[in-house]
Amino acid sequence: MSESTAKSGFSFKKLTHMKLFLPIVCLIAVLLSNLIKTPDFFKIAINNGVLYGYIIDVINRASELVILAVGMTLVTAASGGQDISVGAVMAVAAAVACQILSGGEVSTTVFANPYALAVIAALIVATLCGCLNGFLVANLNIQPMVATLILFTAGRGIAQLVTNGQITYVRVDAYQILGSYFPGNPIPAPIFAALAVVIIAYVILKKTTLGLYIECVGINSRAARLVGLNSTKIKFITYVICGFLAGVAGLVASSRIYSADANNVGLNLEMDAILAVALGGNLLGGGKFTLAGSIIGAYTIQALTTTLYAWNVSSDQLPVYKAVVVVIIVIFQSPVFQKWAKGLGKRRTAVPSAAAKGGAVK
Amino acid sequence: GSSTASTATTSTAASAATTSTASSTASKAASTATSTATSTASKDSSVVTTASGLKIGFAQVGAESDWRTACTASVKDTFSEANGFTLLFDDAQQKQENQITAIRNFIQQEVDYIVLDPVTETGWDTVLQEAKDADIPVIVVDRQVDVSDDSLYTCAIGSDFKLEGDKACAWLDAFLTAKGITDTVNIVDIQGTIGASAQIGRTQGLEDAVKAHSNWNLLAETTGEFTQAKGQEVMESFLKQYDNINVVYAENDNEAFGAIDAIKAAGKTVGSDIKNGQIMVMTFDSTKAGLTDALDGSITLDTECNPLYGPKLQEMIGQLQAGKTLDKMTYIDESMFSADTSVTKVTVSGTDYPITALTQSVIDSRSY
Amino acid sequence: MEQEVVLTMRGTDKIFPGVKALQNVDFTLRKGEIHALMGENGAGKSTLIKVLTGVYEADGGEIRVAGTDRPVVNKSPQEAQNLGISTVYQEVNLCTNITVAENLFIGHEPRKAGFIDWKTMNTKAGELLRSLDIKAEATQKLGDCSLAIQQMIAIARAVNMKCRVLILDEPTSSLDDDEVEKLFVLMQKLKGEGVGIVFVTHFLEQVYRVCDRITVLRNGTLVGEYKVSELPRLQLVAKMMGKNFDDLADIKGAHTKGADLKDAPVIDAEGLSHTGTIKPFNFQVRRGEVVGLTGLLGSGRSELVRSIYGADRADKGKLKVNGKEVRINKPLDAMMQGMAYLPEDRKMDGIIADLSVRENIIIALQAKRGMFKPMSRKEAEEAADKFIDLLQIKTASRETPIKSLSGGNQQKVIIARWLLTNPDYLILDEPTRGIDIGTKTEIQKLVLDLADQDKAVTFISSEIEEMLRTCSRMAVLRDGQKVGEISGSEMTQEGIMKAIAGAGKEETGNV
Amino acid sequence: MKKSTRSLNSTLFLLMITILLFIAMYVAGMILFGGSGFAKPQMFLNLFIDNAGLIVIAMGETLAMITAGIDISVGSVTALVCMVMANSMENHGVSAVTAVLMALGIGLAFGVVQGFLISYLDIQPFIVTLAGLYFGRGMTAVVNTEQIAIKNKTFLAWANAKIYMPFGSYSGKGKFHPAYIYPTVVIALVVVLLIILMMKYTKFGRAIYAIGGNSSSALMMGINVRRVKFLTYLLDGFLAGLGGFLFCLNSCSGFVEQAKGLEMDAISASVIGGTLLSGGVGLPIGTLFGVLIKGTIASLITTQGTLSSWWVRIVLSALLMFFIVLQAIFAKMSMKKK
Ligand SMILES: Nc1ncnc2c1ncn2[C@@H]1O[C@H](COP(=O)(O)OP(=O)(O)OP(=O)(O)O)[C@@H](O)[C@H]1O
Ligand SMILES: Nc1ncnc2c1ncn2[C@@H]1O[C@H](COP(=O)(O)OP(=O)(O)OP(=O)(O)O)[C@@H](O)[C@H]1O
Ligand SMILES: [Mg+2]
Ligand SMILES: [Mg+2]
Repeated sequence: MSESTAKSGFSFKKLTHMKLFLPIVCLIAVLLSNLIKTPDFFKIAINNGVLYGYIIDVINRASELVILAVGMTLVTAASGGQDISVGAVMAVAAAVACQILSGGEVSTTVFANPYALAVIAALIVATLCGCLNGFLVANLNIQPMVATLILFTAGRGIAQLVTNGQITYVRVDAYQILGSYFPGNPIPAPIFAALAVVIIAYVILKKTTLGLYIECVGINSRAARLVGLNSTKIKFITYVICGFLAGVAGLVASSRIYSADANNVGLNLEMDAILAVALGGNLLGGGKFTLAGSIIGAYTIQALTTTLYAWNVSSDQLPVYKAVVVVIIVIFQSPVFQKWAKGLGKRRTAVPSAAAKGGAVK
Repeated sequence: GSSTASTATTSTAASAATTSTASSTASKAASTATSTATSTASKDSSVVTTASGLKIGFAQVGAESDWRTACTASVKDTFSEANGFTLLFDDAQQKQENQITAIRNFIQQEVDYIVLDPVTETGWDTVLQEAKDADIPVIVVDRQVDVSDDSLYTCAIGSDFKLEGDKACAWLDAFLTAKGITDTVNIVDIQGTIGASAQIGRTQGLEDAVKAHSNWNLLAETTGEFTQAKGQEVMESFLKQYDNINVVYAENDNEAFGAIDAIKAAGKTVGSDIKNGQIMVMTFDSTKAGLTDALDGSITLDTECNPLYGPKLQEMIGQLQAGKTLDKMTYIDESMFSADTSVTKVTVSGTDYPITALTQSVIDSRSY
Repeated sequence: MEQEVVLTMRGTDKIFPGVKALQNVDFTLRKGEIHALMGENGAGKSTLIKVLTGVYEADGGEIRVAGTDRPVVNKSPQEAQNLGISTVYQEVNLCTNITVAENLFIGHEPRKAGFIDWKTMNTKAGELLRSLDIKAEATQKLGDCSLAIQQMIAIARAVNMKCRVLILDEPTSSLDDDEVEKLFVLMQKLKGEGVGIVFVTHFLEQVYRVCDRITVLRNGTLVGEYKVSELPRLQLVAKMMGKNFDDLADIKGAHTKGADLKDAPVIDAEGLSHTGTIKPFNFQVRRGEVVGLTGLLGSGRSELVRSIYGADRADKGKLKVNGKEVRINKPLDAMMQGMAYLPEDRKMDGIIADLSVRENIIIALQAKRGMFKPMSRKEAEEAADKFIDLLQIKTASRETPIKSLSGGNQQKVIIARWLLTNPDYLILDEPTRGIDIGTKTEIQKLVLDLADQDKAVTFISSEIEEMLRTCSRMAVLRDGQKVGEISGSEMTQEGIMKAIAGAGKEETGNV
Repeated sequence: MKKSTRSLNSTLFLLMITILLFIAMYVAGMILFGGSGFAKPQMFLNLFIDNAGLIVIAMGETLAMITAGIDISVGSVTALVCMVMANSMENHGVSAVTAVLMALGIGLAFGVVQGFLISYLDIQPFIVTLAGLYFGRGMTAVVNTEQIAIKNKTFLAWANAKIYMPFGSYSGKGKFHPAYIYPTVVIALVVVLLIILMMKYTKFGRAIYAIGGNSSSALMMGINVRRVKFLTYLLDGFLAGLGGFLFCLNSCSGFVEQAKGLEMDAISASVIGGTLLSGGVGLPIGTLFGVLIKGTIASLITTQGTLSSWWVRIVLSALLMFFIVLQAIFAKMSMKKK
């Protein structure tokens, strides 16, 4: 038996590798497709002392999405549902930060309050939004999508309430750093923000058992409770994290435009974040997750958008292409399709993998 | 008051001539309304609080921009309780179906007037018919409505977006002439949200002008969805594709901000000196933030789109109460702002439009 | 007399990643026979059945059914049903969100003018339930029934369909003797009607009571097909395990130490209760003691232990652990007091399906340690390997998701999970459900070993014999109430039966 | 056994609670805003008039959700349907009847493709329908980016055909206005009735519940899970097409931004009506009440009429939250009782 253990252990490893393999292939395929129309897509130049090029744009612009995707992955894994309020929470965080910095003025060229205060306050408010979502989902057992629908609609209203319905501008260089460049550093600052979030997330998942707990709760919360896990608390935590990260993303997005545009900061980003999670090979029904997959998914989505811009697709028709590419990617990733493609010789397709999955969940 | 363009105004301090008369005109209109509607208070007093207590339903698009917020504030301030009105305000959150619902609601509440700032131009036949059946006059503001039967609404007041575009292009023409530029001018258009009346009118204005000028070259048109972030993203993409852009025609201020950032990030400069490689940014709306950029020259021309409908509406309702018939369509006055003084007025279809020279005090006196 | 063959499988192969679950297996079923399919956990019994009924696609081999001359390929259970094969799978596979009646009739609901005739359906379901003496109502939601009842309903569903072949994969594992008896009567009746029955079980007595033939599998290969009369029990066991083994040997003799009555009880429950399910009870367990809980199906055995463990928070009464009164609000509190609880419903409460065997083993210990003290990878792997070895868990690797293990092996993983936490007090609710005889004996030994190591154990099993082998004392439950205890000389088959039936002495308070 | 009968009815119990809460809210509205016309019968009928399309769409959504899936493409499908109808009638002179057939065809096409991807390729419903959402919205822009007003005579005649009720109310000026509905309401209510019957009395309907509860069990009980799922999404797509048509009768126009976010309305209406996103639980009648509850909340805010734009959003969500939380608490209580 030990022999078979070793052998199959090896093949299983190969399988887990496969899990990230496909999302990576998809990302590369999307990027390479640019070479047809834009041969210098991968060209990186130094312009004005900073890196300049399409590929830099992709990585830079994907930053908020990456940050959101991290939170969304955890929420999805633990609760089998999604937090659709992240875009709105971004707007709230942006509004709070700008309002504090501008001291209530519509536009300011000097900080009315310390930068740190604004950042902390914004993150606290975003985290509180996460707490509300978490409370509704974990403690009251309200279904995630509907629980977060509340902040999804209210969030932008709250943001407008904070800014009095105005777009508040903070025209201070220091505020723009997070969305542009650290002085003297050629790499766009949002990339560092995303990187920091990813690294911290990895460290937390590595150094604590949060990841395992989340998976347990997401797969079988009844059993998780019986082995001593506090399902409620764990679900709650993931929503808090997600809210916090939405706050971070909101700060980055707001810094890019040095303003709080309550209506547009993070608009429709929740859908992209969910898509990123799925493109990364994660099940939206919860359970096992791979953070790396979601991150790759996020870059894939941004790569796709940038690509379509580079192809001069008009942005109102862009969704058509996006839809087609997404469908192709998910078909490509679908186990049924893979099986069918592999066993073209065999005529039979197997019974739904649902059978093999064994309905132990729920 | 009359409804000709010269007197109908706004509290926009910048429209130099008529500023101080605006509010008194409006209150006069209201008191006219009072005197005709209620037989008791017939003497012409300027005390507005004796107004008839009209109930007005205002179906607003949403609060999707500063501009809209200013518009809402103007209407709300005008039809305030202190001024003797009951205003029922509905925010449709940019959804037409919500607005239809709101109008049905207003009808059941038996309001005296419905003021509709429509989300879209189309789709009002059924519900306006219901309003008509209930004998409630409907005044359409800002955007227009496209209905099979014009009698479904009483009158409309709004911006002429095509004219805005025409004026901006006329300015560009005049500017180029003034600077003696005859070479090819490369223009990119960052459009508004596709399908929005403002986008359609402003794009049309530009496209017509491009056709009329053989040396104007429209490189690309893409929507920036009226937002700063999208404007920036679109401009980034333009800059990578074309290295000869002279003029950015941004269809609102927010897009212009994004475009300016993108231009700066690409290592170019913004300004009116297009001969020497500067990229000129033209835009619309004239919000405070926009004018601030216009003052320092980042934006060269900002064409106004006036949101302050309140006083004008009050005047119109007064006239309707007095039993007058109004023109079906009235356009609101709109100005143009530039810190560059090489052009002082432009002419479109025979009408002259002055360019307001921008100063800090102009900006300070604006309410939005 | 050679009976007519209704079904044959030839050269069946089935390969899962890392496991050859079936290799060249033949199987023949005749009309009107009860055919036992035997083998250790993970031998491939369930897989054979799933291949036959179209849940899995075979990697090789052919299936023939009487009446068709070409080999049949079942692509789905539906097609198998259409061929007259009706199946009760090992894990109860019913839908808990709909009513009992619907579960019984779904797919072939009685209809009037094309529309489902609910009245007829409920009446028919009621009749069916009554005829099988199942204590459930037709209009009740299935999820509200206990596992045993669900099992009976699954059987009822299968037999209610007109079929030529009936397959029962471990139907008796969660039933008590009465229910088993009812099932046998039913099986005999169907046999009389000419139905071929495939019967999987780990209970040898049951095989010898009702079966005509036995097919034995080992490690995914066919050992042989035998007439029951020609294969004595010991030989059967030897064929299954591939070695000689006496499952009847008395293991209790090995048990040396008993409980010291002077010790303070590890667990001392006083008037504990959970409204709606279990009435106030007193219950004590001492070090070195294995206390059994017995009673009829649904008598509240599971509920009693759940209220001790905090799975259902007790709303009245006191609980002392090692003499100290403790408040247990949630399972973690109980775990911190050194308790461990092996739940009865493996699928719903036990396994965490998508996680690996390793993760399933360490999860309880990890939860106990807390979030910030993760076990190192090495530590976890060692722990997993130790128990895979100790309990002979058959798995492709320790990283295999637990859901792809055979039922019995999943159970072993859950046992390993709790042993790893090194508890002082173990609650084992049906720990040997679905476990093969070899391992069952191992587990019984293990329980006694634990007692020898001064641990306290509460043992629940529907198998009285097993209880007798392991328990030193038993509490009797009836209708959610503890009605008495038996020990010493009363600890015989009859003694227990009597106690359950109501002759046991009434609860006197303390024991 | 009494215990179990009660727990079976927990879904019904929750439905009763939902209906009672709705009635309570409506009555509260009548008391608060009776003077503003809230008590008029027409105000109540407006709930149906305004939401006829949504009701039909939400029915489809409920079906998808009962299979443990979701359909977030319905808003885009509605936009596409409206645009295609408007464009073909106004710019290509297509007759109203043909346009309706095109609308239903579009719905069916979405149903077929999405159903196939979800059931036969096992792709997650959320992703498939998210792609559908993108595709529908993008295609709308491809068809035409302008706002098209429908002026087709037949179509407008349908849209404006009031059906008067035998009751009504007196206006402030003392004039009697009979209450009325539009044909859309009749169609929507017929659809609701048919779906209720289908879910309760057909094999297909019960199979939907079964696969939503546990698809692998359903498979082993001999249900053709894939086919049932496929047909469910097909029907869902069809209902989206039909709902889009009703929506179009209400708005008589086509434009790119139409019906944005309608999917969230459909989903939340289903959930308020007691449908679980995790599948297996849900009643069409509950969804109808979900729509009415959302409509009433919006109506209360419009009637109140003095909130600023942002407060509208906040209060709207707060009321929604209040409702959902109340429901959750009742649900918890009924669980506890068990
Ligand atoms: N879906 C699956 N994926 C991978 N391996 C599987 C799967 N199902 C079963 N196996 C493996 O196939 C082998 C046979 O399993 P099977 O369930 O048929 O055993 P069994 O004889 O029914 O055992 P038990 O008595 O425990 O039920 C086991 O080693 C198991 O791990
Ligand atoms: N999930 C459940 N929901 C509602 N009632 C249940 C549930 N599980 C069990 N019951 C009921 O609770 C009572 C006690 O069940 P319990 O599981 O404790 O019995 P038991 O003695 O352990 O018997 P067994 O485990 O053999 O079914 C029974 O009437 C049973 O029907
Ligand atoms: Mg088995
Ligand atoms: Mg039990």
